[in-house]
Amino acid sequence: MRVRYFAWVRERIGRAEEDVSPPVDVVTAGDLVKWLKARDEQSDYAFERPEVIRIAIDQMHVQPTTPIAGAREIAFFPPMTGG
Amino acid sequence: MRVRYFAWVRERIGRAEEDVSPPVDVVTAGDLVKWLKARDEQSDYAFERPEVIRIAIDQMHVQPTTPIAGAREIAFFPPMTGG
Amino acid sequence: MVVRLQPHDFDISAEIDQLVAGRTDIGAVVTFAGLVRDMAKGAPILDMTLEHYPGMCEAELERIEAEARSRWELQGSLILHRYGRLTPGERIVLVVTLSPHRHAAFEAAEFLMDYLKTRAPFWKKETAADGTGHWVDAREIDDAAMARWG
Amino acid sequence: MVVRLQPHDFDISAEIDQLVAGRTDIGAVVTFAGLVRDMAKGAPILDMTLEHYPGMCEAELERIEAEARSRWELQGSLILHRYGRLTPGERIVLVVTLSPHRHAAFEAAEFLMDYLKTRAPFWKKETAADGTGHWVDAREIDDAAMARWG
Repeated sequence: MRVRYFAWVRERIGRAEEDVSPPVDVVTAGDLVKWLKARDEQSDYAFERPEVIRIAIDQMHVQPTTPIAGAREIAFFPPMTGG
Repeated sequence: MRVRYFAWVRERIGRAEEDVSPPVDVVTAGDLVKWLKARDEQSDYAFERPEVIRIAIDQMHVQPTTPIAGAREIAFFPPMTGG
Repeated sequence: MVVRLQPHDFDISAEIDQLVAGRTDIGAVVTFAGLVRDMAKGAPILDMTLEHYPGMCEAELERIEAEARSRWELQGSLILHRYGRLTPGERIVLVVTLSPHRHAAFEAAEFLMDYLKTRAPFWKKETAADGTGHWVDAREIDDAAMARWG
Repeated sequence: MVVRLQPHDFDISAEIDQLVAGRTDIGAVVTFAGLVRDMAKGAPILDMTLEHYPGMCEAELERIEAEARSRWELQGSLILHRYGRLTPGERIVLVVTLSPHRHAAFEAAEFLMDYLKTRAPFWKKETAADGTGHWVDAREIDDAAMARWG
């Protein structure tokens, strides 16, 4: 599954996107955050406050409790500041 | 004192402005409406519903109870419909 | 803070540009433009003539603008109103507000329009399809809109 | 109903003209333009870079616009947002709403801006006077502004 990062999440992780293959016990978007966070130092820094991270699955806003099964693209980013 | 009329008040009276010299017992703007209304048929028609007539003294909105002493210009017109 | 009455049309971008004029401290620009609609009370109209009270109109619009300035943090504003004959689709009025904050700009623009509608001495006469002229009635909804500003 | 993302500037009059395009049934046109301010949290900024999520941005803005259409009687609307590097005084975003009634046009424009601020995937990074970059923090006031629409 394709994972994308934006703004300071992207900067902290050090890349804009990647393909990941999480284990089967990663069921929800929130599980994926925890799994990514545990990978390495940059990811731990990017997700240091998981509660502020916003998540989109296939370009729709979702909650951390949303299951990721079937998702093609999951994005992680800070609260938005457009307008 | 100069009196001015606008919109359908002007059309009904048949002139845009005139100089009038009301008697001393015409104290308020409302008194002036009554005095003008009593003059002739056109004025009676223009002021047939005095309660809808708006009044300005020296280009400021006033109430019928406002005294007219010292006024240079008094205007009568229907409720406004700009914008 | 600008008030202008004129018979001719205006360009919204040009009016904004003049107000902003090289400033870099403005965060929000709200504009309202009112247009002549082709129907009145369900019947088509050919045109509309706007009568106004010269002198008082400018004075009243300036009072309305001063009131808006005292209520909201405005960095500039414009009230531009046309008079004379206008046909459907033409612009009648433009209000522009500039503020550091969008909510203030929105509220002030709506306030200016609500006050203008009920206090600025303008009167509209519409020409119906049969050529007869009809003075537009003041709408109670406009009084209600103004009343909510307290 | 139009959504557009672009790096280059826009002309407000031209955008309005395209939406109105010869129609004579429109009564009210409201526009909101957001500009880059020269100060952030009391300190001057040199420029700002807008990052966005291509694809989701357009989709989200279209969802926001559809929501506005379902709530108000709109005859047309535009959401135009720039991305890339912008300097103080430059336009960032334009919202336009067309309606027979001014109150609907005002409310819908403010709604579009409130929703856009909190739901459209854009992020601003400002460059301070010393050349360092700082991501703009989301403001709680924007969440509160959106919450009032229920």
